[in-house]
Amino acid sequence: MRSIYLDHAATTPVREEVIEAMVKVLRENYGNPSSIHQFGRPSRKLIEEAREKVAKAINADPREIIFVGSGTEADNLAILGSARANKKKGNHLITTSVEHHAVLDAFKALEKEGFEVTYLPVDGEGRISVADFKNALRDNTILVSVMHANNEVGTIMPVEEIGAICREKKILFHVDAVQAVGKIPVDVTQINCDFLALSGHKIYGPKGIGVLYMRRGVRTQPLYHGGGQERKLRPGTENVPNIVGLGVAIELAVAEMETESPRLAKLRDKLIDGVLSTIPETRLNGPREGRLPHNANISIVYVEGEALLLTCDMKGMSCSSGSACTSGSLDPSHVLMAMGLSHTIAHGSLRLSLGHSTTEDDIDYIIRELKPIADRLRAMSPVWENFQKGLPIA
Amino acid sequence: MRSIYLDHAATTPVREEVIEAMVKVLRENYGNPSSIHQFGRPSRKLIEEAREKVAKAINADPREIIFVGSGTEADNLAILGSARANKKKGNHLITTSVEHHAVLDAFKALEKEGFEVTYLPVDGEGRISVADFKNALRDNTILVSVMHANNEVGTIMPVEEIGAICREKKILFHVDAVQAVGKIPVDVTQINCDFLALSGHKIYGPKGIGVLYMRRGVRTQPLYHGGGQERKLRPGTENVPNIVGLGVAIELAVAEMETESPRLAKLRDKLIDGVLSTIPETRLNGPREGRLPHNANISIVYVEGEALLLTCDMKGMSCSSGSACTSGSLDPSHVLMAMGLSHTIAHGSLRLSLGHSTTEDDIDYIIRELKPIADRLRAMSPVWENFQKGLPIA
Amino acid sequence: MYTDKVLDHFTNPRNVGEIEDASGVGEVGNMKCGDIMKMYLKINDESNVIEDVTFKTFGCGAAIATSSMSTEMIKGKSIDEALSLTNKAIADALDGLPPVKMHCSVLAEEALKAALLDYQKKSGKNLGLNDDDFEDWDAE
Amino acid sequence: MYTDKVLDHFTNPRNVGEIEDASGVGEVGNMKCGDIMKMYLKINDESNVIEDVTFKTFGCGAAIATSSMSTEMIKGKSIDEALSLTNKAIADALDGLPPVKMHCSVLAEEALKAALLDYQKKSGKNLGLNDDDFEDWDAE
Ligand SMILES: Cc1ncc(COP(=O)(O)O)c(C=O)c1O
Ligand SMILES: Cc1ncc(COP(=O)(O)O)c(C=O)c1O
Repeated sequence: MRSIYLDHAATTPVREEVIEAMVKVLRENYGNPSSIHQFGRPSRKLIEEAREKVAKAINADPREIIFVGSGTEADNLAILGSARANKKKGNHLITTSVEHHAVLDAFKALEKEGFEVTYLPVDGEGRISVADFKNALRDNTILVSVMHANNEVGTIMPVEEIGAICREKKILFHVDAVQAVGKIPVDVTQINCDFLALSGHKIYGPKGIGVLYMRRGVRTQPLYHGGGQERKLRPGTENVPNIVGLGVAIELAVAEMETESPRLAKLRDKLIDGVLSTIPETRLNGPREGRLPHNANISIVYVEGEALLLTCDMKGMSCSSGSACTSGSLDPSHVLMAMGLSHTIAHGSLRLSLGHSTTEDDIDYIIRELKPIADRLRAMSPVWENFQKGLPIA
Repeated sequence: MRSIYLDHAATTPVREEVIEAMVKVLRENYGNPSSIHQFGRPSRKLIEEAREKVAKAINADPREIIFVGSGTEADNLAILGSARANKKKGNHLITTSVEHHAVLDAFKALEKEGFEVTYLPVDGEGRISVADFKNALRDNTILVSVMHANNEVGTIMPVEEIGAICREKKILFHVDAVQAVGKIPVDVTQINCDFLALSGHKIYGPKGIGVLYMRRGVRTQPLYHGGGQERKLRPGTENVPNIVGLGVAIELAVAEMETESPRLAKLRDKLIDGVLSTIPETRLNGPREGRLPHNANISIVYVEGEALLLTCDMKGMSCSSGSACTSGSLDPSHVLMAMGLSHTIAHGSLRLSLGHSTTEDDIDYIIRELKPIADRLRAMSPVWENFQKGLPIA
Repeated sequence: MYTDKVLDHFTNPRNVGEIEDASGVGEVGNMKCGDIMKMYLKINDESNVIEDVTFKTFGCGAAIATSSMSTEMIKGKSIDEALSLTNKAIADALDGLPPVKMHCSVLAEEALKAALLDYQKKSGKNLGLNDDDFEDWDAE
Repeated sequence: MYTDKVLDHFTNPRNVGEIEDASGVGEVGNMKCGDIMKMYLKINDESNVIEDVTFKTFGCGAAIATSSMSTEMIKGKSIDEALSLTNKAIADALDGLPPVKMHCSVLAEEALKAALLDYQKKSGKNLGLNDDDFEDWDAE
């Protein structure tokens, strides 16, 4: 049977070039980068080479690159660290209502520490407005955090406009670019950000490695303490194989973006059009334009996302859903709710995220197979029954 | 030329069984453990299997095992997290003056947050006294942290005696067992600890993965926030390959300990005796008995550690030193200083830590080669000159 | 995460559908939490035997599987037996549910009770069921 | 971390040793910080040329390499040239030092100055050197 991986926004396979580089390091370069002997020195060199690759990929200086253990840790180091380090300057922070939990939960924690946080609303397509942002600014605003692109619906945010305003007003600006890197151009000087987070496992690199870009001259505070690694901002013996793997992955991702992203966008559009035209009562979540090239988020209304996801998986299509039942929480995805979707639509959402391995043939298969799945679950659904009878929905 | 790795206390090579297990996961199990589809489920299973292996190795329950990004992070999650989570119960903390920086610097940070910390002194062999510990206890003591064995001089601490007292007085007890695991038996129920930290790369496993054991019913607070991974205590997409690698490594380390540790202890004793009897004005740092089986820490007095280390390295013997010059700090190792060593002795310290690959032939080679190195550097040393002329030392 | 039994009942749900002239119909859950279960009972008024039972469910894998399993467990059984069916028994019959999904088995028990309450009202028999038992669900 | 030149001077240090009847001897550094440098100068009183220079150093790789390099740089040079030798020039001659090791080059410069100061005292010539210049070192 077919087995199509359609969850590249959750994580990606590790590409062979990355595995090979990592295995070489695992076998040959086990020395501690802090050791000055012949086993340690090559490890240090490997880290600095990877740092240069990462810097180049986002147009930064190598000295502005800090390796951390995940995208989550990068987000927190930027947000918790800089808010705490700069709290004497003010206690107001701004972010959006559709951030990843790595960002949202960091801000929730800061609220408990006495900071005030404005969560910017989004429109029906998941985008914040620059006007709302300007209105939210206060004299005591010290930090703004806006994701480059949304992980659920793929909406690209106006980070450059926000960045220009922050720079002008000398407010720290963090960008969660975990989903954007390798999909759309990410240039820290063009964005005018002070911090930017990215993660290895979203770009065909290893899990358990992330990067925080931190502009020179900007201050943050470590989340925990120990050795002097990564300029004391992220102590602990460095994960050399994963750092090297991330370096290889980001170099390749950025080099291939120019051809891969348009290819994915074409497949994505075909998928969206195919599903929307084949299955009644479906809708695209997020915008048509200005979305990540590999993200299709579609609601198949009147059926529940986890049931959809499981049935798709049995037919060899592995994707994800914004339904509450996937995560074990009570409410469906905070992103879909912030976009103003009804519970009915939010619960029926399916995120199909494409990647290197996705072919046009796969897309045809999905379009063909999704309809009978929807039909079957709808036949079981009392809500679909009500809808068809013209009765109110639950 | 020979190339002998003598820095196993800094980090170990990754053993082949671990690399193979990791590569299999890197190639085949890239799914996100949080995904419920066919790509995600095996990843979840792999994590839970590794958790069981770790639990078994230290006689814990799998639910008490939290995977984190390093030994440093495990130490901090235990110390910062539990002190902050329990600060209403008291603000006095106890640790030792010879902890690793991952522990010491966490306590330094807590001092800035208003906690009071007692740093227990050690004797000339690096051991705390239980009597000192008892005297340090106060009514408002909420947390005690003592390393199982010291990373520089290998001294084994009386953790079971401390643990029994803490348990009786209902004081939280954290043990940094990063150096002990796989070298001496580590049993959380026998130690009576509430937390225990270990790290993958010290036991022939991968870098960038650590474990915090946390006894059931005990509370801590995460260092940063995000997804619900590891019971919300360590958010971020799990590093599945490294978790699997750590599981394999710890299982093998504990299984082989019974034969490997006595083998290492014999080699270590031969090394210590050989060096001390061949080179005048040398001394063993740390105890003869009650030290880790693979650790030899010797001061070659009147020469400086980094110069020694570099010269040894050129002769194919890669080890480390407690001299300030190795780390770029001003003072020599805080451990050697806490033991009451003079600067002269501390600066001449060399840590030779043995491991799987070390042979008796290697030991013979080291004993043979170390003397000419010491002679050569001493011939250059104005301090040796003074010593020989009976003049005061600097 | 799901047992083979859960996946079997999810993939091949038993007793899906409606009963035109049902003796009792119960619907519980709501769209907010993402699970809605509707259960139809055909009860023999003489023997008090549940002769037929069907369901329609909007919900996750566990919601569909517990609906299916609960219908199978009460089909051909007496009203008394149906009344004594607990959510735990349903979960156990499925070889267990993930902790976060236990509420689905509660929902299945409640759907059955709601259908029986409807039957109590329609038939005039006193099954000892009370409107208040469902307040929790309505409130949500 | 170290350049090839540093490693070369560390492995094969030039001008190690003492000079019995030295014109000036300087010792700087202390045991606490882990570097002690002692420099011996043989100066031609007529020509003011440094005819010989040797050192002994207790210290790290950079300390030994900067000692060695600085002796090489002043051997055969005039006192004035020696006085104008800066720590930066020593570091540059070694193709650079790691930032944490720059203090070693400062130490080498100071050892030379201390030896020249000793010569100034012994010879009675005024080289413009001042005891106070070494206060920093004594204080440490
Ligand atoms: C005693 C001790 N604790 C903690 C650590 C920190 O472990 P890691 O390097 O995995 O952060 C080390 C090793 O560096 C250690 O030896
Ligand atoms: C937008 C966004 N931010 C942060 C993260 C967290 O990254 P990581 O899983 O590496 O911690 C993710 C992915 O999970 C993400 O999609």
